[in-house]
Amino acid sequence: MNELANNALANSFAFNNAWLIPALPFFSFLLVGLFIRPYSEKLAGIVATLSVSTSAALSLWLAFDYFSAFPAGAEHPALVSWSFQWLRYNEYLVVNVGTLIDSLSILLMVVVTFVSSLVHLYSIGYMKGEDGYGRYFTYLNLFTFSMLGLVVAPNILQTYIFWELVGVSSFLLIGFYYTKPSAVAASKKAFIVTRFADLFFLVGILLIAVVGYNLMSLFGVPNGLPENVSAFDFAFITNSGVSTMMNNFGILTPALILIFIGAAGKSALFPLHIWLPDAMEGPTPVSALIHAATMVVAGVYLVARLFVTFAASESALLVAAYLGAFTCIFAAIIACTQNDIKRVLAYSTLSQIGYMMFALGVASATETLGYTASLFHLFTHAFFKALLFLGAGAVIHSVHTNNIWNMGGLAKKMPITNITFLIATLAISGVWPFAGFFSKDEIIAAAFGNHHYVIFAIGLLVAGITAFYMFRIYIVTFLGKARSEAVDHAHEAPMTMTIPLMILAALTAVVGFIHFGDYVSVASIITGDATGHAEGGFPIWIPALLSGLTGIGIAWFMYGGEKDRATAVTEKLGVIYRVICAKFYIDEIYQFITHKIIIRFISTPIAWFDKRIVDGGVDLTGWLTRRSGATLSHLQTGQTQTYAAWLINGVIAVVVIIWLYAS
Amino acid sequence: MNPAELTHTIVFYGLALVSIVAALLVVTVKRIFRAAVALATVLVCGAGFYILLDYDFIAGIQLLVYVGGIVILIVFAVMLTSSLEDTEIRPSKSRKALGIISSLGFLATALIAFQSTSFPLSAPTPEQPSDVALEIGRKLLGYGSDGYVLPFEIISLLLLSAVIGAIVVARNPLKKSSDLSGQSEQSDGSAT
Amino acid sequence: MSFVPGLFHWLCLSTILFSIGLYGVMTRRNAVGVLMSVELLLNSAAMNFLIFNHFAAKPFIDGAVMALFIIAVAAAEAVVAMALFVAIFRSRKTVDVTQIDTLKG
Amino acid sequence: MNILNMIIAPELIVALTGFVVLITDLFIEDKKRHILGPIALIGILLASVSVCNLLPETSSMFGGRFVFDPVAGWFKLFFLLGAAFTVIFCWQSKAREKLPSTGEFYSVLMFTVVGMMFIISARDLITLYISLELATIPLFALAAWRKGDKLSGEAGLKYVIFGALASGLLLYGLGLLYGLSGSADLLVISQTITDSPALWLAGALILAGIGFKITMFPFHIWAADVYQGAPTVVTAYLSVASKSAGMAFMFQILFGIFGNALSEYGWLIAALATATMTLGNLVAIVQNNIKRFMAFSAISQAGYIILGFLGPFSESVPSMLFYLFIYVFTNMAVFGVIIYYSDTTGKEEIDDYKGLSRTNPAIAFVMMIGLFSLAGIPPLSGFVGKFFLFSIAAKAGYHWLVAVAAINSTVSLYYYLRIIRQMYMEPPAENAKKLPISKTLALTFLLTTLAVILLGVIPHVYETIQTQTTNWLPTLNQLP
Amino acid sequence: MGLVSWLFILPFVTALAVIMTPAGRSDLVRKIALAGTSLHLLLTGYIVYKFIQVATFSGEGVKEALITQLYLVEKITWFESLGIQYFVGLDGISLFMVVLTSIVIFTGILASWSVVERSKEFFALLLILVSGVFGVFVSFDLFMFFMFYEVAVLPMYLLIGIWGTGPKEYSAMKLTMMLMASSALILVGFLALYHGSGLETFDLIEISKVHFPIAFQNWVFPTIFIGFGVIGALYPFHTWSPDGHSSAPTAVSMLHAGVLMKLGGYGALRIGLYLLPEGAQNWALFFMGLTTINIIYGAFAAIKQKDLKFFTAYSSVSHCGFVLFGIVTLNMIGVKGAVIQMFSHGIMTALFFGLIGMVYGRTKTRIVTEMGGLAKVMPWLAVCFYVAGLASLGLPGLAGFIAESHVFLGGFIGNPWTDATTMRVLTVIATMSIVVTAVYVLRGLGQVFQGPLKEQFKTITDATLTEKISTGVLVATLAIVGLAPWFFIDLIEGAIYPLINRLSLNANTWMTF
Repeated sequence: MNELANNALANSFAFNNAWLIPALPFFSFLLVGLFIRPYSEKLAGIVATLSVSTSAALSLWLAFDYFSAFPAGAEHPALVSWSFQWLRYNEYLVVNVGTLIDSLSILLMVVVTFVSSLVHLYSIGYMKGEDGYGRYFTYLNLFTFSMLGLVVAPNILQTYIFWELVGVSSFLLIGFYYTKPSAVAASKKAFIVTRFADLFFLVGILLIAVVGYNLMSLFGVPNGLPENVSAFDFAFITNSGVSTMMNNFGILTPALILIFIGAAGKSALFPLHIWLPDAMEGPTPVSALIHAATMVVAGVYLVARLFVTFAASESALLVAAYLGAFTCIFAAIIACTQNDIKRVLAYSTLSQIGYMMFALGVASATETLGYTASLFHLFTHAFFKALLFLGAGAVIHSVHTNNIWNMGGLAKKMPITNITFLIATLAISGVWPFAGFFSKDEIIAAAFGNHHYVIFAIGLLVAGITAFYMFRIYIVTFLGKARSEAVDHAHEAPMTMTIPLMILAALTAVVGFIHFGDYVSVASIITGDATGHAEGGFPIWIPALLSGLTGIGIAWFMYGGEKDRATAVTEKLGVIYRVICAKFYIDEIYQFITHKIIIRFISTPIAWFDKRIVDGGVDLTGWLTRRSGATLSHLQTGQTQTYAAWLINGVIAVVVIIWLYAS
Repeated sequence: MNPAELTHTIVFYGLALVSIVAALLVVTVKRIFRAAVALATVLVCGAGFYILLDYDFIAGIQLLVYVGGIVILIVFAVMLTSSLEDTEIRPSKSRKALGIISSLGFLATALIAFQSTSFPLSAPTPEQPSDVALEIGRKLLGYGSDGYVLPFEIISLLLLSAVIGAIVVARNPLKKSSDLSGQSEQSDGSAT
Repeated sequence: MSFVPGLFHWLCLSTILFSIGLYGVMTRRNAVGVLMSVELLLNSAAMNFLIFNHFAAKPFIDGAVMALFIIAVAAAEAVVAMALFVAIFRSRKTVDVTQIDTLKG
Repeated sequence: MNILNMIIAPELIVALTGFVVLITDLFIEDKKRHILGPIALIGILLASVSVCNLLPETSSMFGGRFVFDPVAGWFKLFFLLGAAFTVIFCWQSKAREKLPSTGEFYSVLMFTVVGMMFIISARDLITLYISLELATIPLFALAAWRKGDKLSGEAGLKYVIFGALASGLLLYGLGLLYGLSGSADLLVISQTITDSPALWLAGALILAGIGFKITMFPFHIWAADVYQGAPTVVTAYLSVASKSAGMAFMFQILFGIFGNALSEYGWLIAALATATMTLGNLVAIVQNNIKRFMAFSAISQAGYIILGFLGPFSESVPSMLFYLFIYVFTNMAVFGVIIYYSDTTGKEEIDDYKGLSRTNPAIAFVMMIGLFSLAGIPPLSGFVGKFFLFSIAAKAGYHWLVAVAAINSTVSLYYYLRIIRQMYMEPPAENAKKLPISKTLALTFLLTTLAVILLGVIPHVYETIQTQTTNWLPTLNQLP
Repeated sequence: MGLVSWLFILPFVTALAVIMTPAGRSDLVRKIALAGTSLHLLLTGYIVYKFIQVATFSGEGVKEALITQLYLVEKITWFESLGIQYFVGLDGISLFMVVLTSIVIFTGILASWSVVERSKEFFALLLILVSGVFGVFVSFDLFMFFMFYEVAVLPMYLLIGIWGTGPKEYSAMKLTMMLMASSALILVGFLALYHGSGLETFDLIEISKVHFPIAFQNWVFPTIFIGFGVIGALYPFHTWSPDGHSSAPTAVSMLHAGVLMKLGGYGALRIGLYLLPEGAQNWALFFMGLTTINIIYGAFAAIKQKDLKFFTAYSSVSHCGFVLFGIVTLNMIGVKGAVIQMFSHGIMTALFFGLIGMVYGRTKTRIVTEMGGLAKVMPWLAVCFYVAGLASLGLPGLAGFIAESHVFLGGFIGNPWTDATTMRVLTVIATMSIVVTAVYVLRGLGQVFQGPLKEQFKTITDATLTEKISTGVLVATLAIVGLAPWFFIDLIEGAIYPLINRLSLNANTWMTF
């Protein structure tokens, strides 16, 4: 790392107090939450938005400084700009809370702050008139703070801490309309499912930390690491010497799988995805921010952060790949049958995250293209998915219903929303000029490059299905004739809502052309250089684009014309359609497991057992003493002569006992 | 066995027989007055035993105090508490059994114990101190390390308090108030 | 065993008298009867002292003095007991020990 | 020779007070009868003063027949204290608890105190037995003092029969001891007796005598009925002074005669202590009459005191004396309230104490402090006393016994709390009103409560007893 | 009297002052009690300040120490023939506990502002109970320790019996009986220690210099651990806690769950672990199994509870399981976690019970299903309730996480005397409790505060000033401990080094920290 770059960065304002980026939302959270909220709601909104936008500007500045110090293509070091010792378990297990700056964290910081400030702006309009307006912005700021804290964490325990805080703020935001029982249930479900996954994450951390601690206490600090490194620090965990040693201890793969389950829980991969669709109960900007751009990608970020260790263990990445691919295809199929606009977008998010996860999964120590592709897709997806959600929000805001079948013909009524929604739909379907095309194409290329042909095929298929269900909802909501009278007095969203839409639309158009590989990539162990772009070979983008276009065609064919051919097709599918529509009854299975088994067969018997047996035992002793007291009291017969007998036999008894004892 | 020992043994067994029979009568006879008489005979035989043991002074005291005083007192009590004729009802079967078992049990344990312990017999000095009565008198009032003047004083206090107690308890109240419970007793304070 | 009454024979005598006294205390229903059995006990205890004095502590006469005191104590006891029986007879019209058992439980 | 410093002075003073009270009773009319109480009190006070200035040294009279040593001194103080409280309660009770012929009552009481004082100072069988009888026979009469009342008569009857039988057995035992050792002097006996079946029989018989006096397990049967039947003032006296006399007698026998054999028979004492404690506590749970309840509580307390005989004597004698000292105060505090309450309201059942804390909180507080000290709750002195006793049992290695004793004191807490529940948690009966209390009684309650609280916290009391009585046992054996 | 003695004399004096107030003025009683406790808060603060000045808790002398280093010590002979002294002092752990108790009693008095019926006796008994607790935390003489322990336990009977609700006599009696029976076990243990050590003293520091034989330790350690475990809600002996807490008035259950249950943990640590290391090693695995059941059992039982107080009682059974679990991990991190958990759980439960009392004061019901949507009418209480709930499920940023992370880490690191794999399996089972806790916390709070507001609760008012201060103080403490743990952690660490050093003193392997 050359000196010039280092000192150029050393005196850059942004780098030195990078801690301001997460700190600003935190201070505004405290300020708004405690003081401003009770007094004026409007001011709360403004202050919240201002703080997040300043930290967005700061992170842009930091990105500029960083990449000017380490130009594209060069090696991007991970620098801890500021940290202090928060908690000291013992001398090898120390938690230094601080900010770690490298290309990955800058990418996430930019995305999070940018989308969050847009959502804040959008919410000022969307939430006007709702009660708890101030409370909403406080939660939003808390969320942004915890997300940023998670992203800049230099050690895995700080990640876990902010991981939990993100979970709590999502719980608060989902349950914002707490008078609605369904919102309360959804927030509870979200928190408990993520908490369940965090359990595995915590056990994973403990396992790695303790083994690391044992290694360090036996062999000392591995060379090349600073003296006061702790077993929690990413530098220690991702250190190649350490991971090989852990591997031949045989605990690396189980630990990483545990951590991956934690990531899967937060990013709603297959078995733990049930909470995301229900999370739509929260206000739409929340879904846009949390369930599109930021929180759900935390899992991807974590796997990316530990990519080197994951690559060191053979099977961990494979698990990620196959689970990602399955979620991708599974969610896409369900998305085609949903009628609630936000549910469709939720399932589409699930499938896109499946994309990112299996992109990481297909990458390996040698072939690191997948890593770049996944992060590129994360970057682009954040923008167009946020746009889709905000667009849907605008639609719902004016039509006051989520069901796409009583919308229709909104294009004329809401021109800006229509255009921006169209751009986003094209982007996600992978049509050429928009961002989705480039990132999705790169993922498919990476899958093909690493000879994962099955996953490659799934990728292609899902690209088509995505295009199909996206255009299905576009056509049904915006084109065709109005299906309910609510549509008549629909009106264009106010300025504060349309500006973010337009900005996002512009971004989705432009961002595809960035040579992402030069900025965000990880050096492959063998070649040493980062393979940013899929070189030469068969141009993968052609089949990808073709499947996208066929998807659009089918959608147009089924929903475009007057005759609704769609219902015909669904009858033919019959029972299959009903199963997909009911989301494969996964929710009912969970419901059965949690309520029936846990409540009925575990906690009730325990509560009963506690009341009857353990409590009974105590009462039994009480009863026993009283009973023996009563029987003994009957010895006092009142007859003087029996008393005399007692006395004499007492003497005889004592003599006999002494005699027995003496002999 | 020289003649003195012979008479000694015969008298011993004779008296023993009489006193045991009389004792059994005391505890079993139905009419209480007859029991009192039987008690008197037991005590008289007791005095006889003391003479055998060469303690004729004690025998005299026994006859005088025990038979003369206490038995007469008991006879008074018998007359005061019940008419001469009324007979006592038999103790219940189980109570009698319990009594027999316990007393025989005690007897057996005591005898086995005496059987198996060798008592430190004092050397059989032929002559008895000149006069037991004189010796006892000296002991009773002696101040020295072997005197018993202290118990002598204490017994006097004991007898005094016993008599006072007996008077207070046995005094019949002046007023023939029907309600004998303690409540009414208070009104007139202690009858002098 | 020789017929001449040694220490063991005397002890047998006094213990027999003692046990008869015990039997009397346990079975006599009339309070005065019980008192008589108690007199029996005390008398056999006094005899016991004299026996031991005669056989085990010949030159000294502590036993005899004790016997004297026992007679005195017996007298005192008899006095108190009789007073009590008279008082009870007056209030309950009976001295049958088995019927006087209101205090129990 | 100044009368006050003769070592027999205390006994003489008490006997003298007895006579003085008896004679003044003859010459004053009915109305002025209430001055007899103060006279008795002054007598007791004088006697305790003379005991106090005699206390630290050890000396003997009558050629070693009568010995005054610190242990005897402390025991005499306990007897005098017990008697003083009894006199005060008898003197202050006006209505239901008023005893007939108080003059005779006080004098007989004085004589029994003299008897008790002689027990601890006797050094030969005859004095020991006669003083024990002096301490017991008049109690038969005291128990039946209220001759009109059926229950008091029945109590007296049972007490007479049981007492006579016990003294018969004791006498038989002493006879055997005399036979085995050939002499009547305790010192000679303790040096000559060897382990033999007859000795075991003698031991058992004497144990019967002791057990009767301190209500130990197989011989405790009489206690409940007599405590309930006798007038409450006498019950108080029985439970405190008579039990201390029993302890004095047990000291003389176990330390005096069986001193060296005691450690071998520790298991017997442990067994008897466990039985007494457990039986006393268990049966007390189901009692309803307050006097009968206190009888069983007294039985269980006897169980705790016997623990002292297990341990090393240099430490156990002071602890037992300290516990007795606390026991006198605590029991008298509780009995005082019982007597006062039954005197003013005539009720003796536990449920009658309903809501006492609302009607007169001070009395309820005194009762609560007394009961908590009996149960052994810190920081009261009952806890400190029990702690030292248990520590002796632990030192002697009987850890299981300490566990049993501790569990027993928890069970005892249960039934003491039953009364406190009645007083503090139940609403008072409708017609309950504030009860009048005389100044002297209030002063006595104050004194007892202060003693119960301070005795545990202030170390000097235990320290003085400890310094004076640690090396008591060796001195016991070499006096001429 | 030195500074530290004032810790337990001040509440006692306030109690006397409360009793002395004239009958008519019941509001004066509350004010005096509040004045006394706030004065106490200042005193504790001053003592902490003095302690930090004089104590060294991170120098190198500390790491190898074998004997607890006490500060601000006062020693007066009491019964010198038996070796009993008035021995009072402070080390890291007891200082921490003193701070906890001082805060809890201050908030407790505030939370019971509405007690009017016989308030004089109520506040007097409460203060006597607290002076007993302070006495336990500062005394280092076994006799004094035991004396204060029983003084702390007994007022509970009257407090629950007179001012309680529901089956108050039954639960008061059960609670007192079980705690006194446990003190019987402790008494046996103490006397065994006193006589086993051979030297004639009850002084904890002197006795700790003696190395007891292994067989002796093997039976004394379980006696003492179970004796203290009963009040620390060890598994089979915890049944008094649900009944006791549900029928106790607010301040009493705040004090009891918050502070009295910590006596168990503190005693097991100070007496059990410190004096009997080998005993602890042999019994560690057994008690670890028991405490793991404790944690899971309490959590699962809490799910089913309908009554808020039962719900919190079972949750505190589960959290107290963490304390005992931490102690039997026998390594520095685990034991440190146990101490922090004692503090954090103390504050948490005090907050919980305080809030339940306030909610009950308004809705007159504690049954969860009867309430709903209360957040709309009492936002302050709802926020505090959620903070307490989140702290109890171990949300980072609040005290619960610091303690639980220590305990889990301690469980994972293990110690040379117990087999590591079983220990790790048990720790994983214990970690599962964070999910179950989340389930029952959110279920309970969701039913009470979220959902549609019922008709009859429309007119409820939010927290009054006193309630705001008391809940505010507790929430602030939770946040401070959660956010800035570094300033008090090494204070505790310094106090735990001697305990851990003694563990490996005679064992073959030297314990790496």
